[in-house]
Amino acid sequence: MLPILIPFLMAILSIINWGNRVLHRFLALAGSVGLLFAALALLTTVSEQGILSSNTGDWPAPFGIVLVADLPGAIMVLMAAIVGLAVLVYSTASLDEARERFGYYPLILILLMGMCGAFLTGDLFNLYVWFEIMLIASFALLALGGSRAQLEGSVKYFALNLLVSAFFLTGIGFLYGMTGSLNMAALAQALRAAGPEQPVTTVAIFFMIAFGIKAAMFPLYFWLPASYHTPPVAVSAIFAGLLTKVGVYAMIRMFTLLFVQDTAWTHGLLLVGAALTMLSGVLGAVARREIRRILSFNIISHIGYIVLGLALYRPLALAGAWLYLIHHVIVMATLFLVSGIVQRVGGSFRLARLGGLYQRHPGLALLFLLPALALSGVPPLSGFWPKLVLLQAMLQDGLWLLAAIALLVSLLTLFSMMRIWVGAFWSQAPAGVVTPAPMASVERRMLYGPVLALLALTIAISVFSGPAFELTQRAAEQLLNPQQYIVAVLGESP
Amino acid sequence: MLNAVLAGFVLAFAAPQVARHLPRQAGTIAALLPAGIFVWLLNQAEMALGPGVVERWPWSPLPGVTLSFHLDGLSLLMALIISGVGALILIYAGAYMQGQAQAGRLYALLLAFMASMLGLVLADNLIALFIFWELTSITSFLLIGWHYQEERSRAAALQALIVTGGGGLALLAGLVLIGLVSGTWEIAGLAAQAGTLQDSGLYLPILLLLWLGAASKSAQFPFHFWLPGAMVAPTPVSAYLHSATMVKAGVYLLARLSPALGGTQEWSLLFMVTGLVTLLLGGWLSLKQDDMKRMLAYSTVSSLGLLVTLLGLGTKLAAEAAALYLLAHALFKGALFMVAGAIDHASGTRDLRRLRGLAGALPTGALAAGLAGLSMAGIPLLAGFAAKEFIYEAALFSGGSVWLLTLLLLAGNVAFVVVAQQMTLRIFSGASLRFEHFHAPGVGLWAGPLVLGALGLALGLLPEVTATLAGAAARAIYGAPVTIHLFVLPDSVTPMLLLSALTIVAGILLYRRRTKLEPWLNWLDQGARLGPENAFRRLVGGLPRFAERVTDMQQNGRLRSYVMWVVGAWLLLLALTWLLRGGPGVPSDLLARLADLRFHELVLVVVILAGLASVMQANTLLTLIVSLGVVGFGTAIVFILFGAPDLAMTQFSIETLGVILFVLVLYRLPGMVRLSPRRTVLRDSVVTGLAGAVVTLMILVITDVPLVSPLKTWFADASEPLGHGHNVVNVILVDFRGFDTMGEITVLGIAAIGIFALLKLRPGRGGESKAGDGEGRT
Amino acid sequence: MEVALAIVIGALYAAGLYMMLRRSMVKLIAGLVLLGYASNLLIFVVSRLTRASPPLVPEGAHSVAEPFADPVPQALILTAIVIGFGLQAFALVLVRRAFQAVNSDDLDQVTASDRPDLQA
Amino acid sequence: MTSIILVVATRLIFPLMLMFSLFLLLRGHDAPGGGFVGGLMAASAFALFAFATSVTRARDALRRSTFRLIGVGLLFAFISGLPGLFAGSPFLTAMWTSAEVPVIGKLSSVLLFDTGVLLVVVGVTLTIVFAMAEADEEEEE
Repeated sequence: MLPILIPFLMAILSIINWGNRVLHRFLALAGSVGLLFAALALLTTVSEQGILSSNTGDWPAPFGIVLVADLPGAIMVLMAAIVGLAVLVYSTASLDEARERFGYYPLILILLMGMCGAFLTGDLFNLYVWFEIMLIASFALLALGGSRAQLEGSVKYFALNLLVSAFFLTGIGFLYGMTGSLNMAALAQALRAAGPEQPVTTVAIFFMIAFGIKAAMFPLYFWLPASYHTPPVAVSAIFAGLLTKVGVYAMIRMFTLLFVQDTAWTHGLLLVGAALTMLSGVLGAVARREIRRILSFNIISHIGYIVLGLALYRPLALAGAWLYLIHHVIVMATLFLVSGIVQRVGGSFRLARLGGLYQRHPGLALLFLLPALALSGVPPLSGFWPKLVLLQAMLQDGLWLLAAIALLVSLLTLFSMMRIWVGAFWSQAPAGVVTPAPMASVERRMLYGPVLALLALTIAISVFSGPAFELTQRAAEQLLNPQQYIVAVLGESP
Repeated sequence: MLNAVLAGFVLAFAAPQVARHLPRQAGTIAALLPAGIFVWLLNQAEMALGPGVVERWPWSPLPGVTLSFHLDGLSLLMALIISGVGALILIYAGAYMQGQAQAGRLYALLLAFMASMLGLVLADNLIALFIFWELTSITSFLLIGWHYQEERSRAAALQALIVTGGGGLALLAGLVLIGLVSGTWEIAGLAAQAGTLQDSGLYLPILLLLWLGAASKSAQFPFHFWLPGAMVAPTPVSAYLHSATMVKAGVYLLARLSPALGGTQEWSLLFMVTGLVTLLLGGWLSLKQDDMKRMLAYSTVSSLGLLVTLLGLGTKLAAEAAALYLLAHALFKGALFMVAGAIDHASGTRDLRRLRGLAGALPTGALAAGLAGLSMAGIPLLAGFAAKEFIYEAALFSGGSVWLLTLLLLAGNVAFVVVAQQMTLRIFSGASLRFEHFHAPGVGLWAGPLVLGALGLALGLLPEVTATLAGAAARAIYGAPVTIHLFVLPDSVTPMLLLSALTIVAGILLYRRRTKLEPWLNWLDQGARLGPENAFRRLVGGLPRFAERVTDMQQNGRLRSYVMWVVGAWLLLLALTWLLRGGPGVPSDLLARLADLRFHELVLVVVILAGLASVMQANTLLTLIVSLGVVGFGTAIVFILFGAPDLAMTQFSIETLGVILFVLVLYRLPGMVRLSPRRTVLRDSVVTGLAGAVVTLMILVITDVPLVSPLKTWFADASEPLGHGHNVVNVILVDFRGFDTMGEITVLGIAAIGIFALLKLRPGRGGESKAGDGEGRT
Repeated sequence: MEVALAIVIGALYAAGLYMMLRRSMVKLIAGLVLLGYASNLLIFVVSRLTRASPPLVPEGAHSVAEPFADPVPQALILTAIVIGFGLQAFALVLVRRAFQAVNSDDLDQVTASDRPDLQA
Repeated sequence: MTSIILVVATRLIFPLMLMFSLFLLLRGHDAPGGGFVGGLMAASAFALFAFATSVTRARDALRRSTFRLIGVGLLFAFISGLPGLFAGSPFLTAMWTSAEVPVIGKLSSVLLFDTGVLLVVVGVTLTIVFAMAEADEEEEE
């Protein structure tokens, strides 16, 4: 409960005190620190006591709206809290005054709240509401500033995402029409008992499309590279780290809890989708020559990996997927934040206009190199472990072609990231590029601090991949044994 | 052993600091670590040569992953080379980089590389080995790109990374397969599983993946080209990574896995062919080079080919020869590289055509080069001689096409002799040249090559030591006890001795007439060197262009094409599902269900449909808004008719507000033009029509069965007693599902903020212009 | 009536998607509005229609007498309508601003953020 | 542009609309109506006022910034959920007082919630309308 309420309260207070920049900052930071603690507490509790559920309004479960915290959800809440805090700290140094005055901080807080809600809700329609909250907050953040590129990106973003809303609502309608339920646990039971006259698999396709768009799968991802590179970097970072992950999260939820009637078919489709997503995403990354665009496409290709883990639909693969999720949230956010610093000290995002940063900013070079290598899955950094696990799962299943694609994508990711390295860090800056003013020490601390913290986390996951994997393994178990979830929500009854 | 490896990484971070405070001594200080490791290894030698030293660290519950180390004869040999040459290289680098600002970074990278390489040869776990393997690729990438200001360096670094990195990934797949098939992830346990592995249907795939990994790393044909390219790195790097250590990783891997995977026909064929092609190609191409470093690089490629050939052969003699040659090669090639670097440092050129008669100016260099060159040529008393004897012996007793093999090996070895002469006679003898800025290098630059050269001699003179060291390594390669019998000078004339002599004579003759070879070599060069390299360049150069074309085609910026993708994907998935998994069934009694339609309802339906048609046809804003309004109000009336007054009320008020907003916001926009050609309109109509039909069908199918909603009755019963309200819908909204409503008003609030900001915050207005242009602000 | 409404909903979907496939930004919004109607109506119809009374508990009674309309979809639709309204209002303003920035209603002109090669 | 008739009519209708809005809110629990529709009604009143006079005067009549309305509305909704939380039940557990207040009926956290809804709706609608009207004015300049 708290992870939702804390950012909500802070956002409300910010809105009441509209226009007070300093207070907004303070409230946002307080909110995200609070969120972090709440998330940590939640994860420990869930880890120790098992799945928790809370009925809002004290109305019994399948009637009221129930909030459920299981390990997968609690882990994601923690991720949201971590990235949220890092981005907010970064924002205080990087954001222009105008955006701060026009509600940037409450928007971020609402976005975080929406995510936590989506991670924790146990009610399908409520999930829709959280999605819309995130959606409207991200619209506003995306368009905030009103430059042409932002507006253009936003148009595509909203068009395709409103399409999601329509698909999602339609799917909810169908499910209610079939079962008379909205509670996910109850739905899970009802759908398992559903007779052949119920077109469950067809409905599953509706959800697959809806969350496929959200998660940026092929061929539904086009809104992402059109928009993610347009807002301020702090916003891009939180989008890149978290927003698409909510789509993946929802997809995994749906296809482990609700739609498991015909896994050979539905998960087979997901498998093909994942492979195509990986390939087309990484090709985009190779094609682009602007840091944030390259990163945007790399989000897509790596979403493919995560969906792959779901599609393989076995404990090892899902554990790998969840580990990948954790790793990717952190690393992507780090890379976007780093790209912001690169732009700050180098004056541009475009490789053609950057250069010489290796010489002038060796520290920054390291800050880029490590997450870039982690993203590419270079051992022993955090990206390697889930990749190894997924590779094992694929090879165990004899999916040779898929394994080959996954490895190829990994290589091409490395290639695309090293193009940034070569272009921005190694090569010499083109003539006529004006070096921006040096940073004040406060600014430096606020920019580098979050990056360092996230990087430290990456390294921690790299070194202590063991405990992290154990955690995700337990998360995967919970996902694959929905009975636990159902019992936690509905009690021991039938 | 973990400590030794970790120490390298940790000290790597300290190196730049040391270099900042003690710029002159930093290299030597950094050399203390590898020197220390070297001494420690010698200490462990007795154990290593006997039962071996094992160290296991529980690390991770990930399947297959432990951090375990195993020091046996083979890894001891490699580790000694890595740490010993490493120490000399760091001293050398200290002198080489004297006065350069970023020297500290070089020491750091060298130390990190050394640690990775040590880890690689000590690791006993397949995954741990792979981790270190990739680390060497990364450090190598950074070292090759040392002169990053130059385009050439950057390209070479990227090339090496892609080739070795790609090979590495193939290797990973291979290693995982080995682990899965054999059920063990510890290398020491693999040999016992040799039968399982070789009988498995996956044996060949494993072998091929392994081949990709090893061949790319050890610069075997057709991946050899990255190694000469890597010569853009500073010479200490070339000497260390690209001759003595890293390029041996592939060879080491084959040696390591040969007890488990070797001994089959597939193995021999694959690696002997690869090795022989590489041996000849590298050897003969080395003759063509004018740049000392490139010549040595090609020669290294050739030597690696030789090693791979021997490992492919897989006999006991071959294992012995491989171990001996591994050792000898590391010594002489490292020394020669360092000599080349020192000369470059002194004279400013590495061009063989411009170097002559340096013996007078650089007597120490001449001595070091001489020792190394003699060893390389396989002259008695030096380590290289014994190695060559064993190579020929292995060939002669190989069984199979003995003469062909011997002939090919001879041809390869002749090239070594020529290179040895180039590096000694050609540059040191004769009348001395004058250089403008010649400055004799100091002791730091000579210590390394001299020690290595001398070691080559010492090992030749101390056959017992060499035999013990190489024998233990050969045992690990062969997988069974091996004892090598070595000698300082042969006491009888054997076929091997004759072959050695023949090699030397042929080499000398060839050296004298090398100009005659030019046309031949050019042909070979174009065919073989440029072939794979060009293919690679075209691939890597073409890839972004290809990717761009594909990406631009999809990501074309046109929203309608994106929407089309979505709708298309959706319909495709549905079609596939229905075809392959059975459709949703056909609703029954449609006519009967249609019959209950009342007249006023029919009118309503017709009005809504008419409104829709009008929306689709609209070409002025007013028509559009009015028609939309008709549809909206029509919907509201449906709500009234079917018992939902609350909904109707909300729909009416929202509709009204919506129309007002529409007018307010959009009245300035120009009228819409019909932009799409008829064909597009038709296509879109068909596709969207299908989509609509799907939805209609689904509704009919689902409503075909009666619904028993537990929620409906519960809410109806609970609303008054528990919710204190008579309007069930409202009670649900504010109480039973109040959480949703809270979310709903949050959405509204945020929408207001967003709209406000959109309207009020614009780039270029007042002090807000910073938020402008596509580049944005951080 | 279910059958007739099912056809209406199908038509709403078709029209909504069709409008989204046009090149005009205004039509895009119209398409989204139609899809909104469509999904609301769909929820309503799919949870079974009844011409019976609204779900109001009569004064003095403790429960609604059958037959009555299912209150659950009504509550959902109410929420969805309001949320949809918020999003549409935002979208409207966004389109207006985009129109001002691009100076055209033609969506095919709104490509600069996707195709770097088309960027000045 | 502002016609006298509109101004006069607004004067008369404005309070009526506000009253009606309150009525909708209060009866919402038992009959069709509720905070949302009530809020729209109140917002329309102010919007009408703005058209009849000017945005500035409408803002004055409102006496609060529209954002404050949104914020306070959300806060009401939030606070209405707290009592339950303190009483050891989950968030948003409804609390009813036994005291019967004339016109309003029983006081409850649910009413507070619905009032929050009303305030948010008023705030949102007016934020949009005002901002739009002001943007128009600016663009016309």
